[in-house]
Amino acid sequence: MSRPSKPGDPRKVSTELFTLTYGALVTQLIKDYEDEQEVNKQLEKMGYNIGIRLIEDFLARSNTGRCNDFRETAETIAKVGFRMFLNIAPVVTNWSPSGDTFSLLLDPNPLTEFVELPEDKYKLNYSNILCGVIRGALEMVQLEVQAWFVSDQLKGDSSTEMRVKFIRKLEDAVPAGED
Amino acid sequence: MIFNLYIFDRLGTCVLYAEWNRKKPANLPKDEEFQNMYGMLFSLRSFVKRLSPLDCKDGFLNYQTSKYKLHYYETPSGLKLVMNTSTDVGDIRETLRQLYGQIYVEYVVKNPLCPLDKPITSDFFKDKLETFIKALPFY
Amino acid sequence: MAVYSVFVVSRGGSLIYDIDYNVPKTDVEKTFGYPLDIVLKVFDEKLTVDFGARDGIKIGHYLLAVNGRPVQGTVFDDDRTDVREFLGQQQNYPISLKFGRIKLTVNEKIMLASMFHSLFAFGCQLSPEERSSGIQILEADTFKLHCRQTLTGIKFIVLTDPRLPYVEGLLKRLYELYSDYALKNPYYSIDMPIR
Amino acid sequence: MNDEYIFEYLHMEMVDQFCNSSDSNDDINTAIKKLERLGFTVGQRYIEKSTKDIQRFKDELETMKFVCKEVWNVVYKKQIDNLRTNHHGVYNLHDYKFRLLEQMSHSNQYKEHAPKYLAFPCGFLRGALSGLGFDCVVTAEVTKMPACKFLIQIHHS
Repeated sequence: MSRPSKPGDPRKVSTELFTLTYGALVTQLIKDYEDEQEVNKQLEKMGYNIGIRLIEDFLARSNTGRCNDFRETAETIAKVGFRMFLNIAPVVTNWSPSGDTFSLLLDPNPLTEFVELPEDKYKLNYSNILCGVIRGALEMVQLEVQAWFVSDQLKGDSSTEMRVKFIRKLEDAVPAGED
Repeated sequence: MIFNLYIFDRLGTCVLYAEWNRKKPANLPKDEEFQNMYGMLFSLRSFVKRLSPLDCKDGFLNYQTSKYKLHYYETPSGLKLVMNTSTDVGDIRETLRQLYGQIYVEYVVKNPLCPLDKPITSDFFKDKLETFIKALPFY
Repeated sequence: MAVYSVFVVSRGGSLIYDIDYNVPKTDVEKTFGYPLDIVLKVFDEKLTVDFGARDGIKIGHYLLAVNGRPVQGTVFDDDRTDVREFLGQQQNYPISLKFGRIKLTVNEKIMLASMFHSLFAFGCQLSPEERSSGIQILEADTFKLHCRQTLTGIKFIVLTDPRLPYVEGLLKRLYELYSDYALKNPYYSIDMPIR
Repeated sequence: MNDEYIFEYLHMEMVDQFCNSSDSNDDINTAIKKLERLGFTVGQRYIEKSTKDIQRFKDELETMKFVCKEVWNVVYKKQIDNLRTNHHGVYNLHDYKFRLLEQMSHSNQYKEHAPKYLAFPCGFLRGALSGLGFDCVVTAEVTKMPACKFLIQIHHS
């Protein structure tokens, strides 16, 4: 689905800058923490912090109201959110029968455009920051979710698939002294 | 005429308070006033939701007394903007939305030195807010 | 341009009179397969939609009926058996569920009246201007509330379509009616429900 | 959707990760060095990708102009406002409204935080120039936010 772009396309170049920076960051974290699980955790945490800001930007720019249901949420993330910030529109698929879990197929995945994963790094979820972004962003719209990668083309899988599972709806804080 | 503005985050912290033509001095310490205001908003929303004969989308919008009008706008992320004006001011939800998009998002969300869950300390934000408010036709 | 309801609240915040007029319908009925992709939770001792909103069924809607059998709280109205248990069994599917908002019960109205009574006071207390009244008009996207408090502290509240302007005339007329019928009635004692 | 901000969000979080992360024992100077090195790597790679169609620059000054216009424009969505040189390998790039500081302050508030947000850009600039064949040292100075001066000293061998 990647759109052909001329070499000077500012959007494309700007995504490239993001991709390169992200790559350098992952490399640095691997150096710092030496443990891939820990790197995954750090990336997720960083993504969460980005997500809670990104969502405000998204809401202000897209002028969307609250989603009516989880399916609409999924479509909005894929078609509007990813498009706005990464210029891709992942496919929403693999809904669980109870409708509380779905998958996003990231093809192409702009984060991994120039990346080859070393063979000894099979535990690393290279794009894990995206899981954190989704969790942080949805938490701000009162949806607690879990997000994780189930497959990754970097590891030789045929697709890069993120699962997103609804956990619960969060309520506004009750004022002090009331119940 | 605009009297004052409160912004609450979704955890009920008053991250911003500003006033312009408020004549009545606060009879309570500020933090107590914020707490009361948040408490009232919470009850108002719950009141409206229960009383509404149809499903609400935005729910509570504003109320008016003999002396002022309280306007309310809540983003899907739970940020709550409350502006008190004189009673002759009409529907200003679009203005509050702009305040959110053009001032809060630009100068708080995009400023890494502004934590989202603490009172806003950025002078730059406050300057921008002041300019925005004073340029409003009903200021 | 409809009037939905009228309430009269006493000085102490208790509901002394109420009547409903044109309350709009919100019911939605839909057939579901197993497993049910709508999550219900108990709220106010009733089953409400917590997750899985779609096709007009919204979060917060109450489960009103299952296969046409009315639901009362968390049990069936006819034989008082548990609704959740019924929904958990695969052999009962496909199943037809009716959701919607429910009319306020008397207890809920009493509670809301006392809630408004305190909101009214807050509106006065949190005023940025001196000598403010309490809430006179409250607008939501689905309705408008008009309130007039008499000098003696009784509140007349009218709920209308949101497009209606302030119904000052109606509020005034209500007060007149109240003075005429209730206060001139020697058997009526102030602050007690009006029959 | 004209003004996408994704790189900026990543950058602010990177600064936070290295400078404020409680589970990292780095002091602030180590963190700044780390960000600078990260910027260097990115700058080097970035310039390699973006100049593959360009022949050669005539001289040092022309290279510098390319950086001030083209590179700055892609990374920071604007050009350098003022370029000065002593013609002996010292360049002063003045950005009156540096994008990574622009939303923070237009006074001296938060000025003490500026170095954290300038480390990556300094490294990036050094990396880009190194990719173009110039070995140099880059430092940054803030007089009043959000204006910022990047000082480049090229080592001529």
